[in-house]
Formats: sequence, structure tokens, C-alpha cells
Amino acid sequence: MSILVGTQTRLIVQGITGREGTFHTEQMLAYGTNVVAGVTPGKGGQRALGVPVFNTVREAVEATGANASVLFVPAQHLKASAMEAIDAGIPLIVTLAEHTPVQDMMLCRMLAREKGVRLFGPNSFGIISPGKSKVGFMAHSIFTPGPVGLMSRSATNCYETVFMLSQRGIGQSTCIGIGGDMIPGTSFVEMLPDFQRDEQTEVIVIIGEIGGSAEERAAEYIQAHVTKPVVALIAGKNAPKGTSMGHAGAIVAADGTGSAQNKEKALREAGCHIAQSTEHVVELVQELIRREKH
Amino acid sequence: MSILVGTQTRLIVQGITGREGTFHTEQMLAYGTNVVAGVTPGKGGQRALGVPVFNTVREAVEATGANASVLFVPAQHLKASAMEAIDAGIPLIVTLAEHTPVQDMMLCRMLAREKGVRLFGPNSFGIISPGKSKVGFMAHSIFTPGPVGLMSRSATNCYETVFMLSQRGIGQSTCIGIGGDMIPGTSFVEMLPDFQRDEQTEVIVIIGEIGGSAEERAAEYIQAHVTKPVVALIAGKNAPKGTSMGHAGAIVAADGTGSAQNKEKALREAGCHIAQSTEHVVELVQELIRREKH
Amino acid sequence: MKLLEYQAKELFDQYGLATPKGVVLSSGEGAAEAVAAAGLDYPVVVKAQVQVGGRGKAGGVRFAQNPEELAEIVGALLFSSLKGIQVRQLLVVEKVEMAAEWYLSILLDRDAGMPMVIFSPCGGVDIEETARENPGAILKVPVNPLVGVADYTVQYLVSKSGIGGEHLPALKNLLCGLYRLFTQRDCLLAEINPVAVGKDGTLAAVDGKIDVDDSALQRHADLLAMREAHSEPPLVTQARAFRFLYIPVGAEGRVAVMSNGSGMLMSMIDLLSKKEISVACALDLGGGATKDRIREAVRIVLSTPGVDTLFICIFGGITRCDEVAEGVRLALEEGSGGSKVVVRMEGTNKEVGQEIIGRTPQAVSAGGIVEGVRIVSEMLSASAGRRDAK
Amino acid sequence: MKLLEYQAKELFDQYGLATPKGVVLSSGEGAAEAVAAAGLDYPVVVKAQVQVGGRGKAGGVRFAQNPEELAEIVGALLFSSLKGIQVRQLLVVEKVEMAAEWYLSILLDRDAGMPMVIFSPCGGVDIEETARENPGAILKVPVNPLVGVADYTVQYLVSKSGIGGEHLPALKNLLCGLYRLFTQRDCLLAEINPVAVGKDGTLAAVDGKIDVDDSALQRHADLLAMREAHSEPPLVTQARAFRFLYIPVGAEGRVAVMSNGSGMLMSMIDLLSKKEISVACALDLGGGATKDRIREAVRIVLSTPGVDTLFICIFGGITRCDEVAEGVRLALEEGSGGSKVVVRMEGTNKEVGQEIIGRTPQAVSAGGIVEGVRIVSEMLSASAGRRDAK
Repeated sequence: MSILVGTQTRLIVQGITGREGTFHTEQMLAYGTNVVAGVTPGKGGQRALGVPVFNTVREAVEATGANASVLFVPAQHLKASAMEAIDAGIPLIVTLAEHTPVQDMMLCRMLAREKGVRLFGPNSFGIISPGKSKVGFMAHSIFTPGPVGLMSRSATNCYETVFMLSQRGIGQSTCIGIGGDMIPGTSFVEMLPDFQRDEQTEVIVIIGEIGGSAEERAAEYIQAHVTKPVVALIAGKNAPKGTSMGHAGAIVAADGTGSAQNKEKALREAGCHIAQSTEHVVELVQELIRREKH
Repeated sequence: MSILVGTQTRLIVQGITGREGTFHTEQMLAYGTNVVAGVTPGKGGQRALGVPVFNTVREAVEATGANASVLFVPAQHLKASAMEAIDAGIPLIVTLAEHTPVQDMMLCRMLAREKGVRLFGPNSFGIISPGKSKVGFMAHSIFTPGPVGLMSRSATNCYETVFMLSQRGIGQSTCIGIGGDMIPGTSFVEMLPDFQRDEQTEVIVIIGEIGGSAEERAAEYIQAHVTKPVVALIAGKNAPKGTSMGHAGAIVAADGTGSAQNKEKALREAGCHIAQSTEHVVELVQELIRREKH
Repeated sequence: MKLLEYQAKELFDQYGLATPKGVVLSSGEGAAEAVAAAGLDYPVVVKAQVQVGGRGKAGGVRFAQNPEELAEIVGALLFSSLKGIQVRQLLVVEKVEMAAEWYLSILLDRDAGMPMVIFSPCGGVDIEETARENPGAILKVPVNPLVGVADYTVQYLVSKSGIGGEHLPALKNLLCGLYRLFTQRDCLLAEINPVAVGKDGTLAAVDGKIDVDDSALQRHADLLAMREAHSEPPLVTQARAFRFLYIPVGAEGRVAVMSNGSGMLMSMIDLLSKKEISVACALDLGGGATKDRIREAVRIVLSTPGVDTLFICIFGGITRCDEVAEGVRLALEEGSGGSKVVVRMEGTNKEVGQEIIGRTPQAVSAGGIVEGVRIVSEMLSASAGRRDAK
Repeated sequence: MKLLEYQAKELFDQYGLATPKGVVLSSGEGAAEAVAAAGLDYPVVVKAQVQVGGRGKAGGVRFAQNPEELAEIVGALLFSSLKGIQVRQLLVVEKVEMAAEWYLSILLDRDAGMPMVIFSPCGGVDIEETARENPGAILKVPVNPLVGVADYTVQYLVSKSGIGGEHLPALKNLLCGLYRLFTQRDCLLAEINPVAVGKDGTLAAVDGKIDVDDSALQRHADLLAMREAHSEPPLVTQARAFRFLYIPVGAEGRVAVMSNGSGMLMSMIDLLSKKEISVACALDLGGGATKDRIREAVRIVLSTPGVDTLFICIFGGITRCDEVAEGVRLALEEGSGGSKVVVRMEGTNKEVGQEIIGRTPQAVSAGGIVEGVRIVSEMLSASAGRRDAK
């Protein structure tokens, strides 16, 4: 199977006629992603890379029955574009832009939740189910189909891990770019039920980092509901301390929430295998899969 | 089991010191409902009927671990009170007031959905799991525990049905007042999964009426997912036609949506048993339960 | 509450939506002078202010070429009856030149639980026919109230309808104004039909309908005041004073039904209809009725012309049976011209209530709704028999 | 972007939050005259405008009883260095009488995904100690941004903290103003500590911190202009001009790390730290780097004092390897004083990129991050060896 994106995905590209939009639509088409429409206001009626372009997402959905959208739009327009996709009834929306105002995403996330829409990103590479469909701009050549379900706050750490996994012959079911921003549309914990349910996924990999408590919340869920083995890496143990957020930062983090130590502890206690580097992630996964086979 | 409310319910009464609030809190306590707190701004620190009163819902939740709230507040204050309960993290909120401005409820419903809160009403009698817990102002003496899960847009039609069911020795698992307003917080279709899952519920009864398409949407879900027998009554076949909603009303209802005929057709095609009166509902349920036993 | 056309246009004006120049007449005296004072040029259109469908076809919209014709039309139309409703005001407006007629409305869509914009480039009197025969010419877009009307909403209407991108700014302006009106004034419907498209692209609301949520009227004193101008059956007004809902059902019936919820009223009508008993009117008490309110309710429905039998069905949670019974007793004591009342009640303090009914002449208790319908049916036959016997 | 105290107070003023009367000095000349012109009464407080914790304890807050003392303090404090940061402005304010000191802030709570109000009746410099030792004295309430600050939010703060109901209107006013500031100005944090509670119950913001979301600065031209006044390392400023994030890590390091994402930078630092290699600085390119931008990035990090080794790790989706390599080549060609660059890249056009690196002196390709760390380690040992040999 794989989750979120696959052969059933009918994708809209918002911002298809922009520089990045065009380049990566070409890449997605080449990978076999079913891109059914593009949206650029004012360019409705044209075609881009053979794909029909519409002025609005709603028109695109009505004409093509699209069920996913990826946003190649600048950060300052992300809110309007995401809201348009949410309002048009798209159930899966992937945002990529860096430097998106946090409060914009905060509102988009709430509207998406109200509608039951799955919103990913921003500051994400997208989502890929290797061999089936890619939605985003990840360097797809390093991904291979297989049993590892992976989600990562960091694109680069994900690539590194996937590259080594694939080199050792271990493919991936679905890889999700959670995104590196303060408030991601969807976080680890919300995707764990899907990976737990997915038949293709045998091992779950979580690549987290310092800050926030997404990893701690994932640990709680894992302890209660996840029976598949989970490997986790927390980046940033030696990162320079950020200048603090006034007194408020110290007040909120008084219990150690957000530190690499706290996250590793929570995940370890939930039965996860804690990796010390991307290379170590791969070693642990390899060991777990070998164990599975015997 | 039963659904939504039961022995695990820890209830807050918002507006506990008002006339209706006091009367019905007494009734609920007498029925065995676990009323853990009341809320009336400005009366924090007092006790009402032995129940501690707080100024705000958040304080009440922090002090008592409440997991449900019922609102005995006037319609014009319903929005603020419901939002307070939603914001305070109460997962189940029951509103009762008649004459609530529709746009107020529209916003409350969206905020509740965003938070994953179950919001019921307004213009509802509440929710009762007979013999366990009542949350609302229903005349509880007519309810008896048993296998019928019932939900109704109309309080009075529900009472009539339940009265006759109980007279014939057929009890109820849980009865839900969906409420009679244009935009209820929760509609039939959202409760069907719970009744389908609930072990106590053997037969599901839906009491609908003309207007809207809640019954049509329930029919779709029933066809796809419900295996338990469903009995449905649609009131209002001979009701006087309301004055139309401008041209817009005619445009929206051009396909017959909202008429008793359309609803009965949809439900019948989904395999439901269509009753012609509350008495007929009871006869059909009796027959289904008899059949079940053989 | 449905506003009259001129009232809807007052709101349009408040929200910056252009309407044709006009003047309201509520007296036959000095019509021509009022029209002149308002600066209207002939020909003018005289429109009866009544809430009925097909007003134009019923003769409620007429054209006057000059003051003489105007006086004649005003004399004929004002205080006349249009489809049974008395015309109490006329709206006189200048005739508007239209390059095109659009349809635009915002409706509270109960299924989506949010407002819905409906737009068509084929507006005007035939819009409902268009809806049936060419539904593709009518666009429906939900508006998320947490977001409001967005640029993409207007872009969609323009792009999909094919009206031309040059109309985008004006349509956006119109839609945003109408949406503000819709949300700020607690509307269930705000409709403009037709939207007049001038040759220069300006848009004007030539006719409109606004339906305000009755439950929200208390927070709009100015709208509440507009009800004064409406023509409605006096019993509806009387009932509203007590926050009852009085619903005329059929002119021929002898039976009135009363309950504490519309669901039960519908069931009562459904069951009586099955026995071929015509219902004259229904009254919804709402919740929490006290004996004083019940007394008023009984008095109101029994004063309906032709009604001599009242069927009350109360299954009370928030309503107490003793209060209901006491209210019925009081109303009948005060004099009811021999009318009979059948009371079916269940709930709090039921026994006390039944005891009160038991000692009230002209009142009978019923054990259930079906039994109640049977008693009503027997009463009607018996009194018909008595009448026959005389 | 963290604002200086006086800048935060400018925003407080804009949003109707009272602040003590004060004046900003950015020159030692005429301090007493400026204070007099601003109408301040002695004693006054002189506050160094630097973004460091424990400013008071470090001597950054002093009291002057008269103009002479003021001149002395200004002379000593202005342009001095406080915890390594140059003091470029002083804020002089009247001393405020406080009946009580509260703490109030709004923080963007990343876990709840919404703003959180933090309030304590025990405000002031020891608030963090209170948070550790008496957490019950600190209240935290989420604010739903789709609703805003509601009456019940303020009611909760007043009721739970026990400050007394008489403070409700003033606290509501303060919190609503702060919340408007927070949302309209895209804050991550808006903090007032202490809130001075006057004997008459009036509230004033005696000190404050505001952190504005960098990603939203483009839409706040006035805030963007405030950055001019900030003291920050010149390389951070240089990097920002290209929308790079330059992060000083450790003063002792010879190695710089560069990547197209903070996750990888953290991994690189973690891996180098394990080999006991100190990192001097890190540079986050962001996505979509072109060869020109890479060239600038390489130039900037290599101009860090003491840095002679750069480890670049690019795993590109949106970044293309050929552009990266070309950028490195250009930067090294322009002169880099013998610095070495280790490049690990994967992604689009990888082969072309590797070929370019292959023919660039001073640059080496690595097959993976672990190999890259090994090469860096060997380079450092070798050059240390060479140094030792000399």
C-alpha cells in the first residue's frame, strides 16, 4: 500500500507556471505522479507541460476530480493558496515554502483541521511513496520502494537517511516531510495511526530535532498504540543554545520540554530505538528488518 | 455500554445558579448523573445543590477533571458559553437553548470541529443513557435501559417514541437530542459510527423531519457502513409549506432535497425501515428485536 | 423575518450597495409631489411592497409614464390586496437601463453549515426556470465564515461564469458588501435579483430579498422596528408577543393543534391528516411554558375563526404538566364558547396535571397521541351528529 | 527579530498600552537637556538597550538622582560593552511607584499551535525562579486565534490568580491591547514584565520584550526599519542580505558548516562534536540556492576569523548540485586564502556538480556525511601536522 500519496493521487499544482512550479511539475510527471491540473490565476485555459491550467482551485477540482494539491507559491502567498485549496475541498494539501509567517500557518492549520483536511508543511520537501507518486520537490532518485515508513522535520536529514537505506537495499513505503517550521500543518503523532495501519510499513523512522514537543507527543501515542518497531533520531544535541524567548521561553520550558535529552528519554521509554546519527538510524533499521525476517 | 454519556461522565453545568439550571441540576443529580461542578461568573466559591460553583469553565475543569458540560444559559449567551467550554478543552458539550441565533451556532460548530469536540444542540433535550446518566432536561422517567439507540431532531417525537417503547418493555441504550435548529452541532451521520460500534445497541432509530439533508446524508452512510437495523420516521409530510427562501430556496432545493418524500426514498434505498408514525416506529422496532431473538 | 423590498434596499444602502433612486409611498396623497421631490425622472416603476412570489405577474409592478398615470396606479394599488396580502406601501423607482441582469445571493446552507454564494449571469424573473433547465448557469460556492469572501471566491465566479475579467472589481465589491450585510445582520438569506449591469459596468441592486434570523432579531433594534410595516395575520402577531409561533395551516379546519415543539406538531398534523381531519392552525409553545403562557396560548388558538376543538400534546422535559393543565383550566374558565380541549401530557408532575384536567369541564385527558387523535375524531363526529340531529 | 526595550515600548504605545514617560539617548551630548525636554522628573532610571539576559545584574540599569549623576552614568554606559554587546542607545525613564508587579505575556505556543497567555501576580525579575519553585503562581491559558481574547479568558486570570475582581477591566484592556499587537504585528512573543500596578489600579508596562517572526517582517516596514538600531555580528547582517542564516557557534573553531537546512547543520555539528572538532559557525542556505548565492555564502563563512575549513553538505531537492559546485568554484577562484572546502552533495544534476568540484583546487568531494566528517578530520590533522613540521 503506502500512505497519503500513491497511484490513486490526482494532483493539482498551485503555481504551476512559476519557475519552481514548472521545473518540479516536470520532475513529478517524469516520476509518474498523476498531475491532473495546474492553477495560476489569470492563466486559466492555457496548458503547462501538457497539463490544463485553471484560474482557481475550485475550477480545477470540478474539471478533474483532483484529490491532492501541492503549493509552489511564495511564502507570502501561502496562506491564501492553502485556504483556497481547503475551501475547494481538497483533502490533502502539501506546502513547501520556506519563511512562511508562522501565524499564517497557524490559521491554515486550524481551518484544515475544521474541515478534516490533511495539510502538510510548510518548509517541507513534500511526500513520496517511492515508485508510485511524489508530491513535492524531493530528489526522488534516492528513494526506493520498501518497508520503511519515514517522517522527518528536516529534509536534509531525511535525504541522508533515505540515501543510505536505499544504498543498503532497504526501501521506503512513504516518506513525509513534516517540515521544519514552528507550527507544521501535520505532526508526527497524527501520522502514526496511518503507518501503524499500513501493511507495507514494517519499521517506522522518526527524525526529529530539538524544540517543541512533537517527539514527546509521538512517544505517548507510540507507547499506547504502536506495535511496529520505531527508530528515532533527534538532531541538535550540540546545537548552540538559541537566545531565549524572553522569560516566557524559560517559563514554558521549565520542565525540560524541547531538549534533545527530554525527547530521547520519552521516546526510549515508549520503546523506540534511539539513533545517534543518520548512519545509526540505518544500522538500527537494518537490524530490525533482519530480526523480522528470522 | 451506551455511548457519549454514562457512568464515566463528569459533568459541568454552565448556568447552574439560574432557575432552569438549578431545577434540572437537581433532576440530573437525582438520576445519578455525576455533576462535578457548576459555572456562573461571579459566583465562584459558592456551592449549589452541594456542587462547587466556579467563575469559569477552565477553573472547574482544573479542579474537577470534568469531561462534559451542559449549558443552561439563555440563547443570546450560548455562543460565549459554548466557546468557553470548547476553549477549556471539554470534549462533550450539550446545548439546549431555543432561539439561538443560527450564525452563532454555525461558528461554535466550526470551532468545535477544529478541536475535535462533540457539540450537541441547540434546541435539544440533551443526551441520556438510561439508568446511567442524563445530560439535559428530558423527562427521564419514561426512559429505560435497553437495546435501542435513538436520535431525533424533535424532542417531542422522541419522548412519544421512547414512552411507547418503554411501555412495551423495550429500553434504550442512548437517546440523543440532535436538536431542531437549522445547524445542529452534531448531526445523525456523525453519530452512526458510535451506534454501529456500541455493543448495547441492537436497533438504531432515526427521527427526522422535513428540511435540510441530514437524513439523506445519514442514508448514504448507512448504506455503506451500518449493518444494524435502522428504523426511520420523517415528520412533516402534511406540514404547511413554509414561505420560500427567495429564489435561492428554490434553486437549492431544485432536486427535491429536504422533502419528506426524498428523505424516505433515500433511507428506504439504504435499507432502513420507514415508519409512518411514532407508534409505527415502536411496532417496527418490536418486530426487529423479536426477529433478532429468533 | 423577511424584509419588504424597500427595507432590504435600505440595508443595501447601509452596506454600500447601489440601488436605483426611489421613494416609498404609504399614502395616496401627494404621490406625484413625493416622486418629484425625490428627483425621479419618468418613466417610473411602481412596486407593491408585499412578500408574495410572482408579484409582477399578479399586477404588483406597474409602469407610469407621467404624474397622471402615477396617481392612477397608486390609487389602484395602494391598500389593495395582492394574493391575499394588503399592500401598505409602494416603492416608486426610476426605470433602470440594463446591459445584463445577474443573480447574486448568499444563503445560509444548513447542510454545509456555512454561507453559500449563489451567482448566475442569467438573472431576472426566470432564474428558477434556469435553475431547473440549465443548472450549469448557476454557480454555488460555500464561504468559510472563518475566512470570509476571498479573492479566489470572486475569481471563481468570474472565471466560471464567463462574464469577463473586467467585472471582477465591481463584483467583488458587491459580494463583499452583501456578505458583510449577511453576517453582521444575522441573515438567513440576502438576495439581489436582478443585479443590473449598466453599460459602463456599474452594478446596482434592482430588487432584493432579505430574510433575517428571528432568533437574532433582539440584537438588531432597527430591523425589529421594520416589522411594524409588515402585513401579517393578527393572531401571528398576538402569538409572537408571547414568543409563541402561530402557524396558519388550512382555512377549512375546525381543529387546532398545540405542542411544545414543531416535531410533535408535525406528527399531530400527519396523524390527523391520515384520518382526513383538517387542521386550521398550529401553535408551538416552545419550552418552559408557565400556566400564564399556556392560558394565553389556548386563548389565542381558540380565537381562530372556525376552530372549536384543540388538541394539546405536551411531552415535557422543561415544561411541567401541572402548569400546562392549570393554564388550560384558566383559559377555559375565562370563557371559550364551548370549545373542547384534548390534552395529552407526559413528563414532570404528570399526575397533578391530569387531576386538574379531570376536574375541568370541556377538557379531556388522553393517554397517548394516538388516543388523543381518536378522541378528537370522536368529538368531531359527535358534534357533527348533534348538529345533524338539530 | 527581537526588539530593543524602547522599540517594544513604541509598539506598546501604538496599541494603547501605558508605558512610563521616557526618552531614548543615542548620543552622550545633551543628555540632561533631552531628559528635561521630555519632562522627566528625577530620580530617573537609565537602561542600556541591549538584548541580553540579566541586564540589571550586569550593571545595565542604573539610577540617577540629578542631572550630574545622569551625565556620569550616560558617559559610562553609552557605547560600552555589556556581555559582549555594544550599548548603542540608552532609555531614560521616570522611576515608577508600584503597588504590585505582575507578569503578562503572549507566546506562540508551538505545541498547541496557538497563542498562549502567561500571567502571574508575582512578576518582576524573579519570575523565572517563581516558575521553577512555585509554578502554581503562573497561569497559562491558550487563546483560540479564531476567537481572540474572550471575557472568560480574563475572568479566569483574575479569578484563579486572586488579584481581585476590581482589576478585571484594566487587565482586560491590557491583555486585549497586547493581543492585538501580538497578532497584527506577527509576534512570536509579546511580554510585559513587570506590569506596574499603581496604587489607583492603573497598569503600566515598565519593561517589555517583543520577538517578531522574521518570516513576516516583509509586511511590517516599520519593524524592519527597527533592525538598523540593533547590534549584531557583521557577518549575520551580511548573510541576511542574501537571506542566509549565519549562526555563530563557538569562538574557538576552525571549521564552518554549511547546508541547505537546519536539520543537516545540526547533524553535522553533532557528528563533528563527537570527533571533538569545534565548529565556529554554521550557515543555512535555505532552498533554491543559485551559484551566485552559493558563492556569496562561501565567501561569508570563510571570512569568519579563524576559519580555514568549510564542510558543505547539500542534499538537494530544490537545490541543484551543479549550481552548488559552480558557486564553490567561483568563491575559491576569487581568493580564499588557502581555505579548504569539503563538499558532500546529492540530488539533481549530481554528476555535473561532482565534475566541477573535481577540477577545483582546494575543494574535495565526499561520498557521504560520515566520509565528509572523516575528510575534514584528516585535513585538520594534516594541517596541524604541517604546522607542527614548520
